[in-house]
Amino acid sequence: MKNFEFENPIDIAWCPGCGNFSIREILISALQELELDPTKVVFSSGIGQAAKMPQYINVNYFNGLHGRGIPVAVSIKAVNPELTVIAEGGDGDMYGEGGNHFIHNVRRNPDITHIVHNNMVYGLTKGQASPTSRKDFVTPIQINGVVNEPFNPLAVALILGATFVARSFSDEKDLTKELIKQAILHKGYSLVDIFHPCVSFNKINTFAWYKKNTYTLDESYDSSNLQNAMEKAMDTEKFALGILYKGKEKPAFHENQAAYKKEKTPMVDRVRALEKVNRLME
Amino acid sequence: MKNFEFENPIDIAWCPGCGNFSIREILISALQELELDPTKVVFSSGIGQAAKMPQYINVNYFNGLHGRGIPVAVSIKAVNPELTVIAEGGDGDMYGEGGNHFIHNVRRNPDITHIVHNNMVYGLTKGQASPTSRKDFVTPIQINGVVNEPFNPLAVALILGATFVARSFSDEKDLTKELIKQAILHKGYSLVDIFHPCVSFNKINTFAWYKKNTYTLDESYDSSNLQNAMEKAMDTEKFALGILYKGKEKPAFHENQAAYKKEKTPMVDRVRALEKVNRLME
Amino acid sequence: MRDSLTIVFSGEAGQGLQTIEDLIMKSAAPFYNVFSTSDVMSRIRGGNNTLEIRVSGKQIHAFKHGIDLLFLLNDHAYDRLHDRISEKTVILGEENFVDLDKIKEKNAKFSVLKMKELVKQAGNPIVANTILFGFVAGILKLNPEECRRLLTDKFKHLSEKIVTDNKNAFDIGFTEGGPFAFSFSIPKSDNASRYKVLNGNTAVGIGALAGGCNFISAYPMSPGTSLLEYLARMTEDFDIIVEQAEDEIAAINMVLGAWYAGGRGITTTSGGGFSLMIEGVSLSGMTETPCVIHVGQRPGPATGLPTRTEQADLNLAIHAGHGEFPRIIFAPGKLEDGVLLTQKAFFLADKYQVPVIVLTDQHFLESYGQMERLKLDKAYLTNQTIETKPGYKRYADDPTGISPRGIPGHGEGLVKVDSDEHDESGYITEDYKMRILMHEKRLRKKSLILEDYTDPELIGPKDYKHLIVGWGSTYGVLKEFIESSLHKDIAFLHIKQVYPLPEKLKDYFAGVESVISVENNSSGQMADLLKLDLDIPVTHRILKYSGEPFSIEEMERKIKEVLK
Amino acid sequence: MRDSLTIVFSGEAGQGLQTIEDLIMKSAAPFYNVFSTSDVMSRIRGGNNTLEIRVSGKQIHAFKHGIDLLFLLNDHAYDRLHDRISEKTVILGEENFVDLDKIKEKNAKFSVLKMKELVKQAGNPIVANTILFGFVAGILKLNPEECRRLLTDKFKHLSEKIVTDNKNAFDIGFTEGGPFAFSFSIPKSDNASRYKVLNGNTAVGIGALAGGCNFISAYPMSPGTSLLEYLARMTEDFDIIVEQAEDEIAAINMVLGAWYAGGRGITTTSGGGFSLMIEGVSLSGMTETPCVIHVGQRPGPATGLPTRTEQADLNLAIHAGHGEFPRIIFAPGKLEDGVLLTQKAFFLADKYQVPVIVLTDQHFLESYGQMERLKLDKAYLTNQTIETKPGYKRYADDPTGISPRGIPGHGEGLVKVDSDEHDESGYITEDYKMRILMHEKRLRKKSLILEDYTDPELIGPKDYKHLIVGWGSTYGVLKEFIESSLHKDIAFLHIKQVYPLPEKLKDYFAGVESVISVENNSSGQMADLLKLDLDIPVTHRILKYSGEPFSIEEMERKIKEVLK
Ligand SMILES: Cc1ncc(C[n+]2csc(CCOP(=O)(O)OP(=O)(O)O)c2C)c(N)n1
Ligand SMILES: Cc1ncc(C[n+]2csc(CCOP(=O)(O)OP(=O)(O)O)c2C)c(N)n1
Ligand code: SF4
Ligand code: SF4
Ligand SMILES: [Mg+2]
Ligand SMILES: [Mg+2]
Repeated sequence: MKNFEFENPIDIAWCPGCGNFSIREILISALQELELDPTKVVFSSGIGQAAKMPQYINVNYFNGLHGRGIPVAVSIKAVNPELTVIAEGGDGDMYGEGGNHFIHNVRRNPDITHIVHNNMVYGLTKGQASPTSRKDFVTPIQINGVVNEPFNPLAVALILGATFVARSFSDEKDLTKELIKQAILHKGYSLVDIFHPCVSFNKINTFAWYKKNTYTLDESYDSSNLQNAMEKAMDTEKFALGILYKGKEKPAFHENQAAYKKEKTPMVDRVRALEKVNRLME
Repeated sequence: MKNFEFENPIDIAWCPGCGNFSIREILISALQELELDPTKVVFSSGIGQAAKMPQYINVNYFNGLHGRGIPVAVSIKAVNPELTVIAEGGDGDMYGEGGNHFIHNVRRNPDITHIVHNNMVYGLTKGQASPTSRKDFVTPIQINGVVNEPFNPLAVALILGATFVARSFSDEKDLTKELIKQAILHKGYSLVDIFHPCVSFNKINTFAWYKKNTYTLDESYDSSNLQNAMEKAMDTEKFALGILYKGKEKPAFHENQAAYKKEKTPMVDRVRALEKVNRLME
Repeated sequence: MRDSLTIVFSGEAGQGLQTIEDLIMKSAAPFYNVFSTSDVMSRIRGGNNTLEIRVSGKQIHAFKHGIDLLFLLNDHAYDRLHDRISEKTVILGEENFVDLDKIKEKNAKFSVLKMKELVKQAGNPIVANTILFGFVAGILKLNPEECRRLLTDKFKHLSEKIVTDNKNAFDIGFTEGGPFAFSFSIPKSDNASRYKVLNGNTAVGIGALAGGCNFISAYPMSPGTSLLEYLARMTEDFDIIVEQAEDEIAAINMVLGAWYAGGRGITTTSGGGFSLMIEGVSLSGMTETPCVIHVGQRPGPATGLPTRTEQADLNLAIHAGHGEFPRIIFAPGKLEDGVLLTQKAFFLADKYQVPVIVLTDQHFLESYGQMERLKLDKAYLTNQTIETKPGYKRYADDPTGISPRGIPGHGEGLVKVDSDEHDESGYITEDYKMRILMHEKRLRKKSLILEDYTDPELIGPKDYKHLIVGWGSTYGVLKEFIESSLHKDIAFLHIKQVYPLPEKLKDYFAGVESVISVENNSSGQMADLLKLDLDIPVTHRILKYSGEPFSIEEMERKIKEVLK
Repeated sequence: MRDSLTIVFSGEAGQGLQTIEDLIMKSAAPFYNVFSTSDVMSRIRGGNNTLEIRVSGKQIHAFKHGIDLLFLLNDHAYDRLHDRISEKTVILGEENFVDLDKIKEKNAKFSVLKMKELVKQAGNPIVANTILFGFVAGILKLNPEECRRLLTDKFKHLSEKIVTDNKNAFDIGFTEGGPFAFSFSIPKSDNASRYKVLNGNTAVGIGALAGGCNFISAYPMSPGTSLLEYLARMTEDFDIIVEQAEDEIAAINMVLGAWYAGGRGITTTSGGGFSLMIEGVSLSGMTETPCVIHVGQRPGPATGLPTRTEQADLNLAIHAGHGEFPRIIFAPGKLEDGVLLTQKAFFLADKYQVPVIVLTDQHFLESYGQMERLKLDKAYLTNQTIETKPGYKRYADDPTGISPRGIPGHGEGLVKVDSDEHDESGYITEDYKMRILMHEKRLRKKSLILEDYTDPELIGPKDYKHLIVGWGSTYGVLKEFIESSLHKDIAFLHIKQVYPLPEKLKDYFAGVESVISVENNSSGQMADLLKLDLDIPVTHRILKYSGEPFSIEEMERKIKEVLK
């Protein structure tokens, strides 16, 4: 492998056994299989273990602030729609600190793929609860266990009009790869929430736990039906994996901009006529 | 009237004809009818036309920052659960700038009443789109009309586990009063989203528009059923007014705190024993 | 004959003072020098708002406290203005709009203006302001034909009837105003037509367009919102991506994303919103991603006085962001500055890969005045980015501190940008030596930036003994003070690039007897900066923090006090 | 005999250096003076982390560069330490953990420590660190009985077998370490048992409890998180409401709500999170709602070096918030400061109704040392709030600037608080005179606050010619420098309340030949403040911004350089 993979081995700061390694492998294969050109792909990420992903892929990246991966991704795509843009981060990053960007960007429908590594914990900061932590999860802060209702990102995305909503588990490699590929191909905002075990800080939602508490949607599932999707998303007894919903594509954020209605040239390639500006002062 | 009403007439900064006036009247009656003591009621609000409400009621208030009414309300209730706490603001304030607090506090279930004046526009800043603005609404910023999917606060609250979710329209005075009273009586987080016309900046969602596009849920509606509620909340063709959902009360945020598990005395009335602290250094 | 006339309209929010302002400013500008400024409450209807329009035969730039001609638009319009009335004032309004005793106290004149009747006569209730426009046009002896043409242009998109009604209303007002022309006559200006009438907001907007701005993301906040509105209006003609962000944090992060990908973005806000952007400013500093931030100051702390003016966020702008990194701060004083400094902001952000803050205030943004019709410099439009080669290193350790900036998708290299400390390639590093290398590389830009320093403007005699220092919107009042001053030994230095400051600025202060800093804040933030960075001892500070701009009379009085 | 011993353990994240630290510090503290500091990467497993433990017969407080005894825990543990090795160093580890040529270069000694074998001998793979503990206990001739008791306490909640295995492992290590005792023997301390061993985090936590803290809301961020964890552990015993906020903005707003309602709240974060709180700081200033903010600094800008140390956020703390308002900033240097200043922070926040920032850094928070067992002052626990009367005015214009503060539900009055400019009752106002009144009322507190100024600590001779100024965590290294220094004319002034500064501070600098500021930042932020606010000319700045603390050797060298 090359292309999105490095020539030489790299030092990866994740813990041995962490689900992030699988996700990395899968992600690289997905990008290769789509035959994308690394120079035309950009990752935007926040801060966290998950958010270190772009460091470990041979690709353009903007590794910004905790919680702010989405707004950066949205504007990158807007000024240059020829780029494939992926926003990637952890559950704390994307649903906690970044919660407001999550909800409002689903509404905005930017043509980006949103990959969230959901380990139900804050990994990098050593084990506090995340918005997706399940009840009774004990941590150094939540000493008597989590009491807040877990955040349901898929259901929220559906309600706010997302047209591509999927969930996977890092160990389901083929499925995950397929979902990522489809998400990238889908026009508009697409969410891929990926469960993965945090071997260092989450001793409850382990590899075995995910195995036991998830199942893959089969052929008979109709992912074009929003009602079905909502039901699946709301079911937190057993978590469905796969594309929960793939609706009709809507115009993407940048397509709605006046600047792209008349012409498709990326903003970065357009030249401003200064004479026109001078005329404003006549 | 007295009590929550002022002795002398006050100068109110709203526009003549604005729905906020009705809401004020209704709110004051609701508080009176519940026979609450103004010194034991606190409003926490942000910034906006709606958020000026506490100024016009004879009550305690913390009129803080745009978007931050909820976190302030939550901690007021936590340190002194004997107070009745109401967070109040506009659609921009509470769902836009304050969006992250909205979603995460529904999960936290603080025992506060959340009243949102929903005029589908930013009033105080002169007419930009708000998260609840409908598509095609033209403003000085959205010059070709709003394109984002409107935010659906009720559906989001339901999905995140809210146990009291209601909607009203400022002109439905009796209904609104009843909803506010019930919301205050309900333990835990309760949302009352109130439509009202902004006569200065929203020429689309006018008084007549709300009249035409809303209807009141009747006796036959079972508000204890979450499924029903979700359906009503998702229906944005015609907006249902009333209690969409009233579920079983759950422990409130402060009740979940260790400090209140052993005893009920408000935190403000407890005294720290310094000897105990000194002992930490032995 | 007086040299200038100060006309004030006092009414409520919602009574359309902006329409009056627009009509009078546009129609008077070809013949007179004009300046207008408003005092507006943070509400949509009611309360008390005032509009001041000054008309003169020579250049004027400032708020004047004393009123020559006052139009009262309702029965509580007088209350806040009593201080500004003198025996020279003529007050016009319905009989019941004033308490005659109060007016007598000041020996002012009251002249009944039966607006209700005139409006009835005009036959359309919505033309009241046009009558007032006509009235003033009558006093100023403007060409009625031109005025009627202006009305046609303004209203033709509504209906023909509305145009006719307005013209009619204008004529009624013109006739009523005529008799006052004699007592208020002022000389016409011989060069007024050289200028364009606009406000600071539009100036900054034109500057942004001239700087190649093709992206704006902002969250509404007075007085910053108008720039967002201006660029939104320009979207179609100038190809700009315009988005109202969900909050200010999104806004600045979107701007950074836009620059990273090769766009030229700006965000606009006021102090409160800027406070939310501080982490983003630090991100710009660390990743060396350019950005332009427009901060329209208003009185704080917190929500403060949302529609009033202050200059108290200079310190915050200088220190915004955790950690240490260079930045540039411009503070336009005159309308030309609004255009030129904003244009340059984009260029320098790109060139030095730093955040650039354009620091204005409500008074600058919302006052109208006249500006030279500029021809802009094309050089500022050229992107400073490069086409990348394979193995491209975003943070190559260039001796200047500036690593050539590539953008993704343009060239064969990869553009890797990191908010953690990173190595030359943009990978996270925890190596102390690399940290020092990269940190010093970034910090080196602070002095380099000074090569492009925008010189201050010195107004007044070259052989001054006393030097007044100002920045931002105090430009107007200080220029007018100097130009009308009898003290021939006082000059005024207007600092346009307020940060960083070069050593050479010291030359202006050499051998000076006193240095007076004039600022709309309570501590003298510029005075502090001059002391700290340049060892310039400011001997006097004239400060105002009520929310109002300085008036010309107040400035004269305060400077006299200080120098006596 | 040496006076102090510097032992370093080098391994990976996840190899349990914290356990070794805890055991050695606790068991050695009754007999020796001890100090420990870690160098940790921003990752959970792998990489390279080091732990330095210093043991001495007299008080020590600083990071030492030169290593006496180095334990290598893996085959890449040596790489980053080569610089710190000398002919005095003894290195211990498996044979394949080092490149003998490199060690020879430094004339250091290498002694094989067959950990794998010893672990096998102990029969349980998880006790490796206990063997190392035993090894060091052997060298230091600690009482083995006491050490075994410590192990029992630490592991008894797990299982009896684990306790036995650990004791066994300890004995193995103790036997192995014994032979080294002679070459590393140091004098025991005669007063060590007076002290408690703790780190800065715990000190600040105890201070918060002593200040009556009953509310914490924070979002995790290194190195600020540990305070949140500490108070969470104390919830049950001390009645504290503890909540992990959704973001830093929520955190500070929750803290303000808590104080408004009568609680005593704190939030904790680092520079990036603090940047997000800036608007909230301004809100505290405007509404005069007290709040306490703990900022644990780390190297910036942006994400920077998340687990390293810096002191570059003083300027941000001083200027945080749009608009102008008073605040207090404390910077603890020694552990006692951590307790006492944090306690006082709550008291002063309440008394002056201002934001109080406790500014620490990673090095202060995460280093362990010894502290006097303090008896705390009860006065600081008394609430400064009043019982309200009908017609209560929250912002009554008291000449001092302090309006008596009521809380809702306590008394017959209503407590109305506003982020807009307000009148005495707390209603929004747009009256310019009221604005001036209220703004000046708030600003007056700035000088009043100085009545409670916490004096700096002067270390060294009274008749000094040269004065070193430091703040925050440089306390340790500078104190140790002065106490071990041969220059009898140098003293060290540690400023604890870094803002605002009183005039009387100038006395320390009167007639001094040179003033040397020592700071962990690139510009000398304290030096700037001394110049700006007190006209104190700092003649030399010793600055470090690599992310590491100053070492004692480096300090000696740099001060010599500067004074030669
Ligand atoms: C503004 C800000 N707040 C807090 C942090 C500290 N922080 C870094 S990563 C992280 C959470 C990581 O959790 P998650 O996003 O779930 O990622 P994971 O490590 O679990 O993959 C936090 C709180 C930060 N870097 N910036
Ligand atoms: C941090 C910050 N950003 C922006 C603003 C400006 N602002 C004040 S009110 C408002 C929106 C008001 O809209 P909404 O909340 O819907 O209230 P309405 O006026 O419509 O009742 C905005 C953007 C502010 N005060 N603070
Ligand atoms: S801390 Fe958890 S999520 Fe992070 S790398 Fe380790 S195992 Fe993976
Ligand atoms: S602007 Fe709109 S919402 Fe605000 S007071 Fe006026 S009518 Fe009401
Ligand atoms: Mg996580
Ligand atoms: Mg609104």
